[in-house]
Amino acid sequence: MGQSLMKKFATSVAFAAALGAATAVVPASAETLRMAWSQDATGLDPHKQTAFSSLRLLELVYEPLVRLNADLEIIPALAESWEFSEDGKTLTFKLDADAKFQNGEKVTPADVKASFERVLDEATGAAARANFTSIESIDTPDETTVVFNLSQPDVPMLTAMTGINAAVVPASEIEAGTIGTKAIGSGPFKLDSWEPNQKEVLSANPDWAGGEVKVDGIDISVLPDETAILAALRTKQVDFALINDPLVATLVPNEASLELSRTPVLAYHVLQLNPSREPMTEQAVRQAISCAIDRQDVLDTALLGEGAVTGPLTMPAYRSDPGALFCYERDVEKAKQLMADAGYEDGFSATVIAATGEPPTAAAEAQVIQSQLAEIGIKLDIKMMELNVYVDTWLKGDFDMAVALNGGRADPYSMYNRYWTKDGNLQHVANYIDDTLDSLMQEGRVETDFDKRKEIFAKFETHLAEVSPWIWLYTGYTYTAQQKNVKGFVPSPTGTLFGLTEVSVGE
Amino acid sequence: MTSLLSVSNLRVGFGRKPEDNEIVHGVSFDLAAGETLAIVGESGSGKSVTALSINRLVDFGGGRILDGSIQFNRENGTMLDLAAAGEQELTKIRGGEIGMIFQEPMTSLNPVLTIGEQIEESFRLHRGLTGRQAREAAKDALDRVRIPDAARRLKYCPHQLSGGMLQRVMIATALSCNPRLLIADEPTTALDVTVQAQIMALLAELKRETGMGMIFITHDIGLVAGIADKVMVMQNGEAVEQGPLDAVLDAPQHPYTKHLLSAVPHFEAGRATRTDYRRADAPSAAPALKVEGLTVRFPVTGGLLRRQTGAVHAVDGVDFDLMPGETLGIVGESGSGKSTTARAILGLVEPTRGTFSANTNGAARQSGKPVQMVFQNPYASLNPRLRVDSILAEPVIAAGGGLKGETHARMRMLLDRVGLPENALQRYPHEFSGGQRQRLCIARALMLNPSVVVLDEAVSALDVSVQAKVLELLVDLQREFGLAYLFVSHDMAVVERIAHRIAVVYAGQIVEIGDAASVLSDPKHAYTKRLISAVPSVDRRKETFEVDTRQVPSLVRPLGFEPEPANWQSFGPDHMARAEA
Amino acid sequence: MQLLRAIFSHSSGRIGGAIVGLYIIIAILGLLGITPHDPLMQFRVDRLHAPDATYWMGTDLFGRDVASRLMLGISQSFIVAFASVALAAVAGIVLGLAAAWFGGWWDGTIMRFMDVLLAFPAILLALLIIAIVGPGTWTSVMAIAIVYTPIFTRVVRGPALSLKTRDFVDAARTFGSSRNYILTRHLMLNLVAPLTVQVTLALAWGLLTEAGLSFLGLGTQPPASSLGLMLADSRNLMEMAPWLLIFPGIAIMIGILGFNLLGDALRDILDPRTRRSAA
Amino acid sequence: MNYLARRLMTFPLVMLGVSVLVFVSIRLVPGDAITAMLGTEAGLLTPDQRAALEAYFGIDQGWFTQYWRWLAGAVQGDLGVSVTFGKPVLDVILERFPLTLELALLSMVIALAIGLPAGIFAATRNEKPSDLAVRIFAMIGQSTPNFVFALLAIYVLSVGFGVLPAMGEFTPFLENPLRNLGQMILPALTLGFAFAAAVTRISRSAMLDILSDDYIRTARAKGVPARKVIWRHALPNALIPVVTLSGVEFGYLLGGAVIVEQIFALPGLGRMVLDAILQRDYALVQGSVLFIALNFMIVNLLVDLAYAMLDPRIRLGGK
Repeated sequence: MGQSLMKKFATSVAFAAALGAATAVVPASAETLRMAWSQDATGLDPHKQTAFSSLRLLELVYEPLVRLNADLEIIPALAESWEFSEDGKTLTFKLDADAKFQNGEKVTPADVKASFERVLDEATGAAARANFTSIESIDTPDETTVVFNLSQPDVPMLTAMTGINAAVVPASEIEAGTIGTKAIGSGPFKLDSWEPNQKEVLSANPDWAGGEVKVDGIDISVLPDETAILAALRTKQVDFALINDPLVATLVPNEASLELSRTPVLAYHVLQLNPSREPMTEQAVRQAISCAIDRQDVLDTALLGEGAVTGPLTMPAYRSDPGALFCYERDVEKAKQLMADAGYEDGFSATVIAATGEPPTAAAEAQVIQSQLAEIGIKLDIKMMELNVYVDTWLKGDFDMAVALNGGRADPYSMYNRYWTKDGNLQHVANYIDDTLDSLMQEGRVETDFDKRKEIFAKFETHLAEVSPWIWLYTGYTYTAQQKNVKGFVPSPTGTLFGLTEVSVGE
Repeated sequence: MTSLLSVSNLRVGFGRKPEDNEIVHGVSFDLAAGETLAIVGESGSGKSVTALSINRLVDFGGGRILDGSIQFNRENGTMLDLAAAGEQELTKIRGGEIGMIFQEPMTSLNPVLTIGEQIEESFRLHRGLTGRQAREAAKDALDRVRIPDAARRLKYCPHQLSGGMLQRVMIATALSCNPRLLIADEPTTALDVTVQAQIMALLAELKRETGMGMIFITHDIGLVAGIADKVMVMQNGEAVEQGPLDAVLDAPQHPYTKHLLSAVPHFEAGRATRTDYRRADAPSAAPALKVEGLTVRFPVTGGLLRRQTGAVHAVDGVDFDLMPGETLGIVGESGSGKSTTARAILGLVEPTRGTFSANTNGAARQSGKPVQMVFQNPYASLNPRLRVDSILAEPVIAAGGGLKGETHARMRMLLDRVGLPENALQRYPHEFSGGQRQRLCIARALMLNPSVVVLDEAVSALDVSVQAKVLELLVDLQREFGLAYLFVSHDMAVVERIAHRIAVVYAGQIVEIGDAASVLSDPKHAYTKRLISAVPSVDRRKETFEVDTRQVPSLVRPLGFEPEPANWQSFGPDHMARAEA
Repeated sequence: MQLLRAIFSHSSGRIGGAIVGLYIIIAILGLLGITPHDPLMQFRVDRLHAPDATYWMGTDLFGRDVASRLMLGISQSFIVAFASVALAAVAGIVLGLAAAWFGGWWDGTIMRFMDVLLAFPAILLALLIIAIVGPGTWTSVMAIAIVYTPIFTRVVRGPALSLKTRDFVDAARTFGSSRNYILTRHLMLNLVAPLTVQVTLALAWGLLTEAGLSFLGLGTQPPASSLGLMLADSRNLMEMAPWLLIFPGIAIMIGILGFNLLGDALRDILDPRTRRSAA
Repeated sequence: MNYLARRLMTFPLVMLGVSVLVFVSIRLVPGDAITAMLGTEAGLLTPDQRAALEAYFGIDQGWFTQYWRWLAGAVQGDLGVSVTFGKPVLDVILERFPLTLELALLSMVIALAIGLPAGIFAATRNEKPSDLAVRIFAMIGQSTPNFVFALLAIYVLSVGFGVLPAMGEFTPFLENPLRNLGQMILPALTLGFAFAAAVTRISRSAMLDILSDDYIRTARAKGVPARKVIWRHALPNALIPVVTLSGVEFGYLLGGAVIVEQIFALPGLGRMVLDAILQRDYALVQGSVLFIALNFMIVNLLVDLAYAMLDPRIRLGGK
């Protein structure tokens, strides 16, 4: 007996030792940031990738001409300065003479030209091309100057140029056809290795013209299950992590050694109606839905209150008090009245689609909405779909309603022209043609004066909320969790991780 | 002579409450050294339990000795009560001082160990031999049981040897440590009759050599005549009679012993054949069944592409005919092709060639299925999930008839004729005993009023006393319905009771055919002679058999092989034998 | 009736039978809507409410009563498990019998096709089916059924092959019984016992598979509830509201335990081998 | 051996079936590599852009042409290039396979190390309290969904004890065995728990069956001591069903344990195929499903070989 007890003891010690060893063998390097996220990049071509999970990696490696700061102001990146011509039809950039690619070559106007031509070439298949169709030609008059000649004034294009989809890549790599297989940018980090859905190893780029990076590098692990990320943070296996699910994020502050930072983002949660389908063709029905939904309640339930109710415009500079918008205060009586007006006092049945896990709260949102709409007699059927199936269905406009988390832009025009202009690329998804919206969009596009633009888009927002083709709900947060010794991270509403350049790991 | 074993008032029970489930009710007997006691009884008589109690293997089957003592005279001269001995002591005695062999040699040897390993084990355990010594000893043990080429066979695994060989291996293992007592539990029941004779001969010889005591358990009272000194007859857990061999066989006291000796078929070398029909005397009529040149071959394939490389000549050119009211007994040992012949006639195997025609004379024989069959195992030939009425109705339904009143009437009539109550119709097969089930099978076979019934080992699976009753029933039915029987059996005693004519089958061919009395009393073919001489009989006391290790020849022939045409010699009006090469 | 009596005189059969019986009652109550609260009703003011007298097992993220959802979930899980196992059993019987009876080319083709299904990773097969058809109760039923069909086919084919050579089938052939008669009365009837055991054990696996699919978001769709979905939904709330994990977790374990115990008991009762040793 | 050779001959047929099934089904799923890469932004593509991307992903031709091209490559060992990894499919698979193999092996070792002795122990103490305890343990093991076990284990270890096997960056065994085992132990336990339960149950019932066989009685009649009866005479026979079960289970595990790999962030085959499906990496899905199927069949073949080793009736042929 005594002997077997000893044996048991010995094995349990060995087991604990094995576990302990696993955590202790690699000491926390003060210089390398150990990071985790649940969704990995899907590819390395900065012009082609549109998934947020890819962009936030590529932003560390590639640079656009200009970028947005945390206040969404346009600041220099590869370009030191820029200006529109009087007529708004030429845009001139001065490049940073120190900028170098990670292969040692200088960043030249020829690289910029080649990069934009690559985006514009239909054979590339860059979705971002739609933002740059006003470009007629690109001139490179000297070693540091690039001139874009536009077919029409296009103010939002400058904002579009802050995206990594407008990154400048080496012309030689384009030539060699290696964009997307090798990541050679001019950004703060070099991508040393990438194993999809497993890990990335980044090292600081000493030649980065933008300044000095405080860490030696970043090791990114892909931990698909966010509770596992939390566990890894707790056991100090990870210094810094990205968290998607508000349910997990809210647990972080419970841990004394961890800090959570959250920043409102531009992306908005929305219930998309399909106004081409009966009875959503009726404006009264759509408005009834808008009135029947208690946005704050959806937010409180599905996201545990982690977010803010919003109208269509989510960027701080354009955001207005949502309380002033149509039916943002829940009004079931009015909703019922509207239903009756449209001849649907007995309600109707419809199907709402949502993607599994994207966002993680989609199923919960659908269920709360379902329960709220039931009160005015609308019987919703929830159909959860695998993300790609959802995307495919969504792109075909093949739904009654859709729960969506749509990306936001710093510029309202770039954000919405695809849906609410008559020739918008995704007009067939929005399925709603409205002359007022279209003309307001066109006005906003060419207007260069900020105050006037704001006024135009305020009108646009009020109208959009009133005609209710979609029911805007709220914006959430982007969450990062970190050990207390990680300092200096500045989050941004775009969700970019560019702030990692300022991060240092203390003892 | 000192007693080797003295069992008194042995009571054994089974289960959680063994007192309530007593199987052996106070059995007592004595055995002297060198003596052989035969325990005779039918299934359920408690004979095996009694035997297993002696070396206490009964403990592992859930049994418990409730009362009584088993005094065993050990090698060192001390007496030990085995009924009260501890497991450790018993482990030494088992195999070392008491050896045991069992009924099924095929399943009684461990399939994954070689013969050598299994024999050596005894030497290792009880003699402390190791390695080379143990191997040598094992080889000697095999030599002792007359297994040719012993050194090579040691490396064989059980499935590579025949049943007879395996039983020799069992004997070699059991006798390896020269036990003072050997318990043989139906050691030959699963074997062919010629093999049985060899094993019996071997046991007798070994007993003489070693002077060990033996307890021989069997259901076949004929078998004990050749080997036992004393006989104990058991019925329902009690020893109803015991005494010296001759006394019990010649002057049985207990009615059950008398019944076993008189009512049960014993082989009488042609003296007990039926006399109600003689082909020579019968009016010549069309045969009920005529078989000509029946040949059944199974392809043997080899290689990756399963190309046919040869054929098993299971049945090779069999001819016979069968008259209405006549019984033809087909006898032979396992693998001789007798069952295949029967199955081919019923269309269960596709004959390679040959013709057979069945005569459907008689008004009521409407079905077009004039030949019906009764199978060996009454437990397997009735669908356990169907009620008796469904079972009996099946042939009628198959023949396209409905469940009309007349069908029910016939069911009731036949049940009555085979001696089953009418309420049997609403019951399931498991509610009947083996004999009753075989009666059901017979009734089913008669539902369509056939002209020929093929009985494939139809009574072999039954207890001896039940056999006799079923045979009687068959004879009665034959007379009543004018049936022709094709009676396939390995059991000469049974065939003697029912057959008018006998065909002896060997290696797929008929070697001798003719009038039953004539064939059995005066066999002409060498194989028939061998077969008949091997059949045990109460009349053959203390007879020694010749130890014979011949094996049945392989029936696998190369492609295209054809046997030579038979050359028949006639020995009387209705008796022919195949000329031997 | 006889079977029920046998189950209740078997020690683990009694427990297993009682559990399964209780669950079936709960499932029926859940289906009929006889629950403490409306399982779909969102008492949103009482979100993530710990268990108390009103909410015996607490409430979930939406303020729905966990006890009521558990009842609904049990019925849903049982429907999925029963329906998929039934489908797989029927398909397995048809294919297994066909393979065993016709042999040769049929056997080869059917069994090779089953090999294909078996060799295909099960969860991925289910995933693809669900992605093609779209998720939902009946899709998961179909997906689980397809995954199980080869298993049932094998379970049927083996015994059917041996039954085919049994004397009573030979006897039937000598009478000239029709193929259908032999297949239905001689083979099928005798397959009932091994199939009953297999079905019971497969039901346990069905519950587990449903849970696994729901964990990947492919099973039962909200707002309906199933044990697997409840477990899956609880994972990020495990720390905030442990009752969301504990109650469905215990429920699924006991449910599976019940089927396993019952299956073992049925095997003991129906398997002639053990019956022999018991006799 | 002939039998094994014949089994080998069915491999190509089954593989062909698997390849057709996976090829067709993955294409029947709505969405393609383009929507997987671009998400809703795919709606911004012009027709020419779309055509260019289709050509890039190799999905611009008819199914039949695609399949034929793929098959022609596959028979020569070229399974195509993964669009997510930008590497030949076979390379990607072979990088992930060692982990899956190790995980499967570890789980099996755990299962056999626990299950076999437990099952034998229970069988020899049939219906006694210790037998009951083992059976209850086995029942619980078989009744716990593995994700519940995994999540609880992570929670208890990380919150209760503050330790956790390193997750994320996976260390191959050959690089650092101790660290590797530290990472693998929890996932292997998770998978091994239910597996052990199954082994316990089957070895117990096999042992019980065999202990009532004739040759065990023979062994006892020879005076073989109880322990030896179990280990030498009964166990080799009882192993046959255990080998079947372990083989089947092992075969499944070689297909990747999707959920466990997902939770423990292990870069194994299962998660890889799942991701490949989600990202519509057709070549990778096809190649890996084929690879998994081949493994499954090889394992089954090995099980048959193991039978032959255990059972001379199969090894030496016979009746």
